[in-house]
Amino acid sequence: MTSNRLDWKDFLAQRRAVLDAWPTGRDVADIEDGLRYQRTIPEDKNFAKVMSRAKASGRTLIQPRAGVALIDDHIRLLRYLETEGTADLLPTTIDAYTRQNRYEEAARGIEKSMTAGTSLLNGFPAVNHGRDGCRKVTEAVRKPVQVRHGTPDARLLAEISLAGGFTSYEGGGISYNIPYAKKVEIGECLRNWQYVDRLAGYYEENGLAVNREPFGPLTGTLVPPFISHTIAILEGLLALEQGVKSLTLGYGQGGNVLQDLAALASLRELADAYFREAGFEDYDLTLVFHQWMGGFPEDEAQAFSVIATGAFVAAAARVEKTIVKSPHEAMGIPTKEANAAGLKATRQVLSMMADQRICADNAVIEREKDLIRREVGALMSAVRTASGDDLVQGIVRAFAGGLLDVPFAPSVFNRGKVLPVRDNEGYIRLFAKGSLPLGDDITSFHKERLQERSKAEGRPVTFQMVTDDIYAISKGKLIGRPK
Amino acid sequence: MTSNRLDWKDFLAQRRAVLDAWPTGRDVADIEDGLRYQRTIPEDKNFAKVMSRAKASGRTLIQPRAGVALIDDHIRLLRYLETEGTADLLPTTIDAYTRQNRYEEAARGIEKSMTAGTSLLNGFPAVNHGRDGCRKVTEAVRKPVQVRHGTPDARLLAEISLAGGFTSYEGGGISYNIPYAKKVEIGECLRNWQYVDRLAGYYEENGLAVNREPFGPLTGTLVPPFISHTIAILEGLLALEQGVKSLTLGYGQGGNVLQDLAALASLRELADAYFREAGFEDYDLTLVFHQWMGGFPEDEAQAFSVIATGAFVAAAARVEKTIVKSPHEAMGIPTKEANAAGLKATRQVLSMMADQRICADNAVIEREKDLIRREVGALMSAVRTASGDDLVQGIVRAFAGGLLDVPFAPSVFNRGKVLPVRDNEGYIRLFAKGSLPLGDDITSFHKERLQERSKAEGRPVTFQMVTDDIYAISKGKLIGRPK
Amino acid sequence: MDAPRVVLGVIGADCHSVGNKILDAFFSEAGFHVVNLGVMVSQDEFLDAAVESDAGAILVSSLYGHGLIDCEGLRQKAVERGLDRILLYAGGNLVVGKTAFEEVERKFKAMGFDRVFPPQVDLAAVAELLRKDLRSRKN
Amino acid sequence: MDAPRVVLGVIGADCHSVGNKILDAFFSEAGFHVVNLGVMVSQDEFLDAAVESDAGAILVSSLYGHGLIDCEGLRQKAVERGLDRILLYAGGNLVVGKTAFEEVERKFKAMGFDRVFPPQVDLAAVAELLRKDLRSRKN
Ligand code: B12
Ligand code: B12
Repeated sequence: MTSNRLDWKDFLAQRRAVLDAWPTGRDVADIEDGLRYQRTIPEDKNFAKVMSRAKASGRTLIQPRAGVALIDDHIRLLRYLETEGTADLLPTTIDAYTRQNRYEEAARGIEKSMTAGTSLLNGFPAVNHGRDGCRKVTEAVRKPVQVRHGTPDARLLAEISLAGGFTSYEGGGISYNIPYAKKVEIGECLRNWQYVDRLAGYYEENGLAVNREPFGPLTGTLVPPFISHTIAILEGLLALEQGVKSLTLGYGQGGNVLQDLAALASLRELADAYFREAGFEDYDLTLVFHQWMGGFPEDEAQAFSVIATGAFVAAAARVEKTIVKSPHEAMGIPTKEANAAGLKATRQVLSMMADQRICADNAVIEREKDLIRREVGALMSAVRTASGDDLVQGIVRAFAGGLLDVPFAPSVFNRGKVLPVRDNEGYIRLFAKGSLPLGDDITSFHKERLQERSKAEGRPVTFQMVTDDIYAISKGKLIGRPK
Repeated sequence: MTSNRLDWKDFLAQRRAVLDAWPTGRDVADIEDGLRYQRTIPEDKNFAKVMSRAKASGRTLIQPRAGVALIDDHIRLLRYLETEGTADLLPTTIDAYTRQNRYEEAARGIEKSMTAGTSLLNGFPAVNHGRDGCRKVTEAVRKPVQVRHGTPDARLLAEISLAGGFTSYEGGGISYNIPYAKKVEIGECLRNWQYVDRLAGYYEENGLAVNREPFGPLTGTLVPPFISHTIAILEGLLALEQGVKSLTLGYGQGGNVLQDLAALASLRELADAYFREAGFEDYDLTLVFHQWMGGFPEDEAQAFSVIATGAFVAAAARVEKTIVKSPHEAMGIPTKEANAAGLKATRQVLSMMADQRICADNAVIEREKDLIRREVGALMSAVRTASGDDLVQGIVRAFAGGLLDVPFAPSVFNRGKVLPVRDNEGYIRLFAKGSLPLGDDITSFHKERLQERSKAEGRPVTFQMVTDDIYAISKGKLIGRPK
Repeated sequence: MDAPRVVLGVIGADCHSVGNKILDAFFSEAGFHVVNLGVMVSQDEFLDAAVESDAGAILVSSLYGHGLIDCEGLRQKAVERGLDRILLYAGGNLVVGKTAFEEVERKFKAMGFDRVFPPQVDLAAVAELLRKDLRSRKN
Repeated sequence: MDAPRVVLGVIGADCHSVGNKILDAFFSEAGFHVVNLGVMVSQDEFLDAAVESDAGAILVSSLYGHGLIDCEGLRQKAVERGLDRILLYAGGNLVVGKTAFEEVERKFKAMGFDRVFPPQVDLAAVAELLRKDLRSRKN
C-alpha cells in the first residue's frame, strides 16, 4: 500500500521548479538545512508531540486562527494569543493571495499594509516573508505553530514553512481545493499535495515529527458528517502513503449535539478501521473539532453562545483540539482582543466540563454512528471501485461521477448536486443526494426524517428551506423555520 | 390541610399596622382598589398566565434581574430589556434598604441618585415610589413584571406592588430570610410571609392570578439540590395553604450538568408528590432555573460561557423560565447593555437547543434523581415529625435542631454546620452533614464520592477544598483542584 | 417586458461561494436575469460579462477582506469600456476586520460604487432599490 | 508575641456572607486574631468591636453596591471614638455597577480608607500589607 509513494528522484526534480516560483524559494534549496533547523526545536514546541500528549492525557487543546501581513505585528498577535488568550497551540493563517500563489499581489499587500499602518491582507504571506521570516515567528513564541491556509498548490509554502520551523501543516488535496478554488483540476491538486505529504514524510523519516491536518469542515455549511468523514479518511490515506505519521482529522460543528458527538466518535473509529485495513499501523491519529464554521450571528453576545455550544461538544467528545471562533466572526477578521475572548470563553467551558461525562451510553448517538458508518462505507467502496490501484485517479473519477460531492463548493470539478437540510431536530440530512452512491435504506431514512419536518412546518422541503437553514444560526436559531 | 389558612379578620387587623409603616401604605388602604386595577391588566401581561402558557408549549422563557432608583430610569431600563434584550418576562429588583424595611435610607438613596444623575441604590425602592409609581412602571412595558427582592418582612412591599400592577412576587419565609438576613426570627418571618401568601390567595379567590415564586438558590453557593428542594417544597406548601395557585419553584445551577438535570426533573416530581399528598390539587406548578448564582469570573468572555452553560441546562431540562446573568456579574450591577447581552446569549443557546433531546434516558440522571428523592424524603419526614399540625412551628424547630441547614447563610438562626464540596466529577456533595437527618446509605454514598476526589488530588477533604470550590468557577474551573 | 439583467460574482481571489449561490437564487426568484460568474472573478471578467449581456448593474461580493484592493479601479475601467451608466453595487465583509459600516460605505462610494451593503442586509430591500435605480438610470 | 487583632465585617444592610466566612478563615489561618462581626454590621458596631478588642485594623466588606453610602463618615466617627491610628481597609464590589477600580479606590481613600481592594484581590498579598501597615502604625 505504500506503492504510490512519490519517487524520491521525481520529488527532487519537481522540487527545483517549485523553489523557482518565487525568489524566497532559493533560501530553502538545501533540504538538509530544514532538518537541521527542526532538530533544534524543543519537544514542547513540536505540534505532533503536543497533540500526542493531549491524547494521552484526555485534554482538549485550544487553537485560534490568526495572521496579519507584517512579521512584527504577527509576532505581537501570536504572543498576545498565547498569553492573554491562553492558546495551547498557535496558528499562522496565510493570506488569500498566497493561497492562490499570487505572490506579487501579496507583495503589494505587504507594502500597502506598511504604509496603511494596519494589515490589509487577511493573513500572513509566509512565502514572501521567506524562511527567515518564518523562523523569526516560530522562535518568538512558546507554543507549537501550525500553518493554516487553503492553498491548492501548497508546495512552496510547505517547503518554506517547514524549513521555517512550523511543525504542523494544514490542508489536503481535496479539502484545500474543492471549497477554496474554482478551476483547479483535482488530479493535479492531489499530486501537488502528494508532494507536500512526501516532504512531511521525509522529515518523519529523519526522525522529525511533522503534524498534518486535512481540513475537515470543507465549505463549513451544513456538510453532512459522512461527506466530510469520507474526504478526511481519503486524505488521511493519501498522507499515510507518503510517510506522514502524525495525522489530525477534523470535523466542523453541525449544531445538533448528538449528531456532532456521533460524528466525532465515528470519525475516530472509521479512520482507524480504514487505515488499518489499508495496512497502516505506525501512525498517531488525533481529532480536531471546529466550532461552527457557517455564518455567525452579528451580535457578539449571541456569537459567544455559538462558541460555547461548540466548546461544549468538544468537551463532551474529548477531542484533542478545538479550533476557536471569535465574537467578531460575522463581521471580519478579529482583533487580537476578540480572538482572545473566543479562546477564554472556550477555555471556560472546557474546564467546567473537563471532569463531566455527559451523553454517555446514548442510544441516539449509536443510531447516528451506525448511519454514518454505513454512509461512509457506501462512498468509500464506490471510490475504491473507481480507484483500481490508484487512489488519486479514483478520487478524480469519483468527483467527476458525483460519487463524491461537497455542498455549496465553488469548484467547477465538484458536481454541486447535493443539498443538505436539517430535519425536525436539527440533524443535518440530505434533501438532494445528487449521484452519491447511497443505498435505499439510507436515503429513505433521510427522507422520513425530512418528512417529519415538512409536516411540522406545513411546507414542502425546497431550496427555500435550505436557505433558511443556512441563515438560521446567524439569526439565532438552529433550524430555519418559517415565520 | 387548609386549616392553617390565616384568618381573614386577623389578616385585616394586621393589615392596618402594615400599611402604617410608611406613608405610601395609605394609598392601598382600599384592598378592592388593587383588585379593580388588576382586572384591567390584559392576559398576556399576567405573569401566571404567561408561565402557564410556556408550560403548555414547552418553551423556556427568559428573565433578567434589574432595578434602579428612579422611576423613569427604571422604565427606560425595562423597555430596553424587552426590546433589545428580547426578555419574555421583566423583573423589578428591589434595593437592599427597602428589603430591610429601611425606607428612610431608601428615600435618601433616591435623593442622592437624583443629584448624582445615576442610581446609587442597587434596586428599585418600590415602597417609597408607592402604588402609583409602580403602576407607571407596569403600564409602561409590554411584558409581565415580577417583584424580585429578598425581604424578610415583605408585607408592605406586597401590598403596594400587587396594587401597583405587578403580577408575580418572589420570595418566601425561609428563602428570603436565611440567605438574606442575620437576626430575623424564623417563626416571625414565616408568619409575615403567610400574610403575603394570603394576600396573593385573596387575589386568586377574586379570580386574579398572581404568580408566587419561592427563591430557590438560597445562598447560591454550592447548595446541594436536596437542601434547596426541601425548602422550596416547604415554601410551596405554605403558599398553597394560603390559597396561592400559580407556583414557580426554583433551583440554581450547580455546575454538573447531569446533577442539574436530575435536580430539575426531581424538583417537579417531588413537589407534585408532596403537594398532592398534602391534599392540594388545584395549583399550577412551573419551574425556574437560575444560571450560576455563585461567584462569576471577572472576564466577560468567561462570564458569557458560564451563562451559556446555564442556558444549555435550561434548554435540556425544558424548564418554563430561566433567570439570566450578565457578563458584568462579578463586577457590579450590569449596565442595560450588559444585561441585554446576557439575555441574547441565553436566547441563542435556548433557540439552538430548542428542538434537541439530549441526555434523555440517562442512567446517571436516574441515580441522582433517586438520591435526591431519598434525601428530600429524609428531611421532609423529619420536618413533618417536628411539625405536629403546624408546619411553621415544625420549620422553626427543624432549623433550631439543624434538621434544616443552609450552607454559608448569614442568619444566626441557621446552624451553619453543613459544608458542601464537589466530588471528582463536580457533583455537589456533603463534606460535613451537620445535624441533617440523613440515613447511613446516603451519607456513605457522599463519603465514597469524596474519597474518590481526595485520592485523585492527593489531599484530604478540608475547608480549604471547600474554599477552592467556592472560587473555582470564578477562576475558570468547575472543581477547585490544587495547583 | 424583459427581466432586468444583472451580473453577479465574488471578486478577486475570494472563494466564498455560499452567499453567491443564495444571491443567485434570490435575485432570479425576484425576477432578475442573473448572469452569475461565481467566485474568484476578476474585474475584466465582470466587465466582459456586463458588456456581453448588456447588464444594467454589477453586483460585486467580497467576503474575505481584500475588497478594497480588489475593487480599486473598477469604476474607471467600466468607463473605459463604455459602461458609463452601469450601476455598481458592493456587498459582504468588504474590508479586513470589524469596521463601522459608515466607514466602509464611504470608502466604497469614493471608489465609485453606487450602493454598498453590509452582510446582514435584507435582500428584499436590495431588490427594491435595484429595480428603482435601474429604472432611473434608464431615463 | 500576640496575634495582631483585626475586626472584620460586612457593612450596612449587606447580607453577602460567603466572602466573609472565607476572609475569617483566611486571616485566622494567616495568624491574625479575627473578631468577625458577620454581615449587616453598622458603623457603630465596627467601632465598638474595635475599641473592645483593641484592634489595629478594621476590614470592611461591601458587596451589594451601597458601599459609598454605608462607609461615609466611618473615619470621622473612628477619630471621635479615639481610634486615631486605626487602619481602615475596604474590599468587595464597593460601588454600584462595573467601575474602573482606580476610581473606586480614589473615592474610598478620599473617605479616609487606608487601602482599598477589588474582589479578585490575592488575599496573601493583603495579609502581607496588613502586617506591614500594622507594624508601621505601632511606631
Ligand atoms: C463559511 C466561511 C468560509 C468557508 C467558505 C466556503 C465556501 N467556499 O463558501 C471557508 C472555511 C472555506 C472559508 C475560507 C476563508 N475565509 Co471565510 N468565512 C466563512 C463564514 C463563516 C460564513 C460565510 C457564509 O457562507 N455566510 C453565509 C452567507 C449566506 O452569507 P454571506 O457570505 O455573508 O453572503 C450574504 C451577505 O454578505 C450579502 N452579500 C454578499 N455579497 C453581496 C453583494 C451585494 C451586492 C449584496 C446586496 C449583498 C451581498 O448577501 C449574501 C446572502 O445573504 C464567514 C463569517 C460569517 N459570516 O460568519 C467567514 C469569513 C467571510 N471568512 C473570512 C476569511 C478571512 C476567510 C479566509 C481568508 C481564511 C481565514 N483567514 O480565516 C478563507 C478565504 C480564502 C479565500 N480564498 O477566499 C473572514 C473575512 C474577514 C474580513 N472580511 O475581515 C470572515 C468574515 C470570517 C472572519 N471573521 O474572519 N470561509
Ligand atoms: C452569591 C451572591 C448573592 C447571594 C448571597 C448569599 C449570601 N448570603 O452570601 C444572594 C443571592 C442572596 C445575593 C443577594 C443579593 N445580591 Co448578590 N451576589 C452574589 C454573587 C453572585 C457572589 C458573591 C460571592 O459569594 N462571591 C464569592 C466570595 C468568595 O467572593 P466575594 O463575596 O467577592 O468576597 C471576596 C472579595 O470580594 C474580597 N473581599 C470582600 N470584602 C473584602 C474586604 C477586604 C478588606 C479585602 C481585602 C477583601 C475583601 O475577598 C473575599 C474573599 O475572597 C455576587 C457576584 C459575583 N461575585 O459573582 C453577587 C453581587 C455581589 N450581588 C449583588 C446584589 C446587587 C445583590 C442584591 C442586592 C440583589 C440584586 N439586586 O441582585 C442582593 C443583596 C441583598 C442584601 N441585603 O445584601 C451585586 C452587587 C452589585 C454592585 N456592587 O454593583 C453583585 C456584584 C452581582 C451583580 N453584578 O449585580 N447575592
